[in-house]
Amino acid sequence: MNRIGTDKVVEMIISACDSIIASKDYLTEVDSSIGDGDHGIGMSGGMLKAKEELTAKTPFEDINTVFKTAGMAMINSMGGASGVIFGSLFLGGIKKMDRITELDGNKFTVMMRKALEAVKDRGKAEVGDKTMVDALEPAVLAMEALDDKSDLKTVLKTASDAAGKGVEDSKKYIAKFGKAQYLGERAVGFQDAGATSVSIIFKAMYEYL
Amino acid sequence: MNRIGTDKVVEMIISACDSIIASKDYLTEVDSSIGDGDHGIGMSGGMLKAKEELTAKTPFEDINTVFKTAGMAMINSMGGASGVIFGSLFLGGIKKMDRITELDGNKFTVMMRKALEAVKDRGKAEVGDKTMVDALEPAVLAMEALDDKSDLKTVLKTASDAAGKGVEDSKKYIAKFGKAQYLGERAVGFQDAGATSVSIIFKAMYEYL
Amino acid sequence: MKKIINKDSSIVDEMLSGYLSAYSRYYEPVNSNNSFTYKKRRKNKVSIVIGGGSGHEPLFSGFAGQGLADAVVCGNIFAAPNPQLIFETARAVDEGKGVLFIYGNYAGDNMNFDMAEELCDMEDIKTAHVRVWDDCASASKERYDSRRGVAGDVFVIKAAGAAADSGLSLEEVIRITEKTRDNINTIGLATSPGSIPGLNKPTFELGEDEIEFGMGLHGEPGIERTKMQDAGKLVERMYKELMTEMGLSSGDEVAVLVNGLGSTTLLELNIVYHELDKHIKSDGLIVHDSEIKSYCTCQEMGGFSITILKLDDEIKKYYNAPCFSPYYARGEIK
Amino acid sequence: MKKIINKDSSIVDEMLSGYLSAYSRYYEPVNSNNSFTYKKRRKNKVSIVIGGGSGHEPLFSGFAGQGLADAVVCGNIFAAPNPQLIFETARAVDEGKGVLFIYGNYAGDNMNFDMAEELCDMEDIKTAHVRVWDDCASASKERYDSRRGVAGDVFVIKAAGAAADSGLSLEEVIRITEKTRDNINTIGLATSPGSIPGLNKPTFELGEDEIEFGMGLHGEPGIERTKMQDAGKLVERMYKELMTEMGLSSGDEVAVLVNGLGSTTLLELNIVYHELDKHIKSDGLIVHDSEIKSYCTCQEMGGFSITILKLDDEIKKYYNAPCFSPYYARGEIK
Ligand SMILES: Nc1ncnc2c1ncn2[C@@H]1O[C@H](COP(=O)(O)OP(=O)(O)O)[C@@H](O)[C@H]1O
Ligand SMILES: Nc1ncnc2c1ncn2[C@@H]1O[C@H](COP(=O)(O)OP(=O)(O)O)[C@@H](O)[C@H]1O
Ligand SMILES: [Mg+2]
Ligand SMILES: [Mg+2]
Ligand SMILES: [Mg+2]
Ligand SMILES: [Mg+2]
Repeated sequence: MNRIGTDKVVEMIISACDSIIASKDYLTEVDSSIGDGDHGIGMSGGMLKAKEELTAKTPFEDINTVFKTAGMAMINSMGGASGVIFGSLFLGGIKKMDRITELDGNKFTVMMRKALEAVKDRGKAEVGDKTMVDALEPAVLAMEALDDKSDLKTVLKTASDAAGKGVEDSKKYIAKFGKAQYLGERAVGFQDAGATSVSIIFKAMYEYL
Repeated sequence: MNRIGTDKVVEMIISACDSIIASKDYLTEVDSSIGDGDHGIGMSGGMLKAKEELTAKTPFEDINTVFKTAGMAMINSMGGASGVIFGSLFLGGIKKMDRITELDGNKFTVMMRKALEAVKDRGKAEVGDKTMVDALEPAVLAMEALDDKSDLKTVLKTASDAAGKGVEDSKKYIAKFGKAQYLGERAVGFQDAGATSVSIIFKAMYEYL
Repeated sequence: MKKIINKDSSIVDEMLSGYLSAYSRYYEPVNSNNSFTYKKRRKNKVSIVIGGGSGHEPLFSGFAGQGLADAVVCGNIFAAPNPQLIFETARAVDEGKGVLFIYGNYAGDNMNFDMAEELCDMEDIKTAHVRVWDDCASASKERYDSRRGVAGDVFVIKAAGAAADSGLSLEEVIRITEKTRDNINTIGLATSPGSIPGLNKPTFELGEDEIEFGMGLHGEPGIERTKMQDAGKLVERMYKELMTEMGLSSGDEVAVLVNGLGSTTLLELNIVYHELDKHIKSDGLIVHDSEIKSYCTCQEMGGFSITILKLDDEIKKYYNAPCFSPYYARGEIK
Repeated sequence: MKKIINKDSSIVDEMLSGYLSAYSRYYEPVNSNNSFTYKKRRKNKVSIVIGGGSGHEPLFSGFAGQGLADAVVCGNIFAAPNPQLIFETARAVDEGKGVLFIYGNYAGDNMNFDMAEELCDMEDIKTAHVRVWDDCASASKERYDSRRGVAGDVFVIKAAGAAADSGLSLEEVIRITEKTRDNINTIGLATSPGSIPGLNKPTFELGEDEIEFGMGLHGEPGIERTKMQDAGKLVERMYKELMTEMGLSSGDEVAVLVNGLGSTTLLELNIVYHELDKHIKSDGLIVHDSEIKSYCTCQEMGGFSITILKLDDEIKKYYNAPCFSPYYARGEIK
């Protein structure tokens, strides 16, 4: 699918919410091995809230508001590190962006680049610090590397694959943030919970299309 | 042995102390099933103190002081129900008694009668209330029932046997005192901890002679 | 059961030694660590001495202080203190106005405190006692005087301390203390056993999915054993028991204490109060004061108790008086 | 693990609803139960707002009151509160003198409070923050600013509350609060895990006969895992760690807190102090004040922590100021 309108963007994000909600126990499991085991609770709670608000407020007059609604819902219901971080993932892209009612691959790529900057700005994490940036940054780079970014579906497929690989890579790293940082070498071999969420989100968006 | 002097009385009581100390875990076990499980700790602690004081203060100039020393040591080291009750067992007998330096069966029988009254006075328990009185009273009655109470050894054997039977009987009763009272019917089938101590004490005294 | 202790035989002495060094600005021992007095106690008044077996901290050791007890006597784990120690403690704080002993209604405590009063009598120290028997699950209403004393101790000590500080006679302090005692009821619930430190043995057995209503602090059996249920269901049942016992009606003023028995978390105790509050409000009871604390525990026992004190103007006056100890402090309530 | 709760999703809301109804005479909620203000707070002063994840009760919810925080913001279990809620709470207590946020140094808290400060900034509410990082087992001395905040929170909140109440400027309150924070170190020890309520899952695994030095409140791994030992041995090791860190010497004045992590009994904590006291005395440290409490917990986690605050005359002045909340009350210390 080349491009989608506001209503479809709402549906796409809601399908990402559903996918996270369905992964609650899995994410908790992942966070338990090197974190405090609440990532599944936090993410599913936030996504549930986002879905509620999107469903209640739809139809939206532009895509900016859709992302803003989702991001705010997450930040203000989740709390925790992931609330801010994943909120910024949705809010960062639309900052200072003109109203749009159609989303194509080019726009999405630009938005995710800005989202990545916002997340890094907020959390000060770089690739290799064993955070969701390990999945988000490769995804953004892969999208940007495409010669033709016009097709949203292709772009999302690229992001989803790169994020999935990023999750694998996150296993190699020592954590510098969150509760896993205190594990040092002992964190190696375990994937990062937030990175896992990022790849679940991209994958779900892609599969929606 | 017909009669014994002050030093032998000290040794006799110390042997009773040793026997209780050796039974610590057993008494705890018994108290656990229907009480709060501390009878073994309390009794062994008290008997240890009694033994210490008897050993330290020996020789004594009369038997009254020997019993007084043992009784006070128990009361003031044990606390709990058993501290007072078993203290009274040793103190009650010598109340208002003339100085004696020899103990025979007759005197011992009289002392234990007075001890029994003191215990009942303090604790208000009767036979059948599932307390140490279930062992002490039959022991006293049995001693009193003897035609010839002169021989201390015979008297102690009689007391020991009767107390042992009293412990068995205590299994039949519902408790009216101590922490077992709240069990009602559920206490039936279990012997009383304090009664068990009484029979251990008499048995040890008898075996010492 | 990992317990942070040293030699078994010195557990109580080391515990109290630690307590008395940490809070030496408030307390000084009487002969042994097992008994201590509140340094800044008011003079020339009726003296309040409390005590009982150890292992239920912060009761009794934490309740000597301003507007509370003048001295505490502690026994071994779950065992009443001995008469000699109780006597020496009473003598240490006696001001010639009489000494009032307050303790839980247990065979061991009754006998040892009775004997202590005889020792006091021999030295012409005027004494009296009030036995706390608030646990309405431990015996029928008719046999109220064989009921056990549990978390209700706190309210009784509070009232007695305030009454004594206000300079009343021994007779008056007794009257107010007994009146307060007779307006208190408590019902408990156990989810898991405590253990006797050093003995490493649970005080009772309870199935992984079971709880017991009315179980005593030392594992004395309660009124009903059931499967674990929602907090709402548990509290509803306990509230009903208390209402049947106390027969409170709309407009009655009460003080409420939700007490943790040891390892039950404040999070859970708060949820208990959340449920309790619904019933109290729908019955129109007026809550003058309420607390969520772990005052009367049994080591790491799991569960909680609910205590209700029915107030009248006189009790309220002494209840409201400010008081302070390391474990029980209250300012004026407006 | 039997937890006295209802629906998982409402655990935190019901807990705080219970807390706020029990202590309604002190607190009133700001929009949701997750944030509340102290009713009788002094006006016309710097406002102190504290907060963090829930599940560590009585921190943070129990530390708003006279001479303490003006408001508390509570997140979900072990998760920082959200920026909007923090912002609304700050706005509710702002007196135009600035709002100081005090919280533990965790990624989640840092980010949410930072974002909240941006929201405050947009409404011209002057703000600042002090992050507590007292746990010296959680990172090397060089990386002090990635250390975790644990029981030391209490002393920091105490000093900040007193400084604010005394009418100082925001800059001065910050200076005193940071100075206090920088004079505090804590070391903990875990004997058994807590659990996330509703999730029914231990926060970490520890062998039946094992303990871990320096383990974090959420099971963050510590500095050494060993077999269970006597209280004396455990305390000696922890005291050594603190001394190496703080380099205290004879004559230094300190305030000491022995803090229970949840299910560890007061009996055990008192024995810990008994051991600690020996070292403190033999090193000639002067104990200005000491406490044995469970302030900073992690559900039914077993274990304890030792916190030492090195005092100077200025810190002492604010430390000594009386304060009151349902869980933290102190009178003047003479
Ligand atoms: N500074 C940071 N930058 C980016 N992502 C972060 C940062 N800190 C934490 N995260 C992400 O948040 C995830 C943890 O989220 P969660 O468990 O919900 O919050 P908490 O760590 O407060 O328990 C980590 O797996 C990591 O991906
Ligand atoms: N009123 C009483 N009269 C006589 N013996 C009693 C009385 N109350 C308790 N006992 C005895 O004390 C024993 C319990 O002693 P112990 O366990 O050491 O004290 P506690 O009951 O305080 O734990 C009981 O088994 C019983 O024999
Ligand atoms: Mg987490
Ligand atoms: Mg017993
Ligand atoms: Mg006992
Ligand atoms: Mg968390």
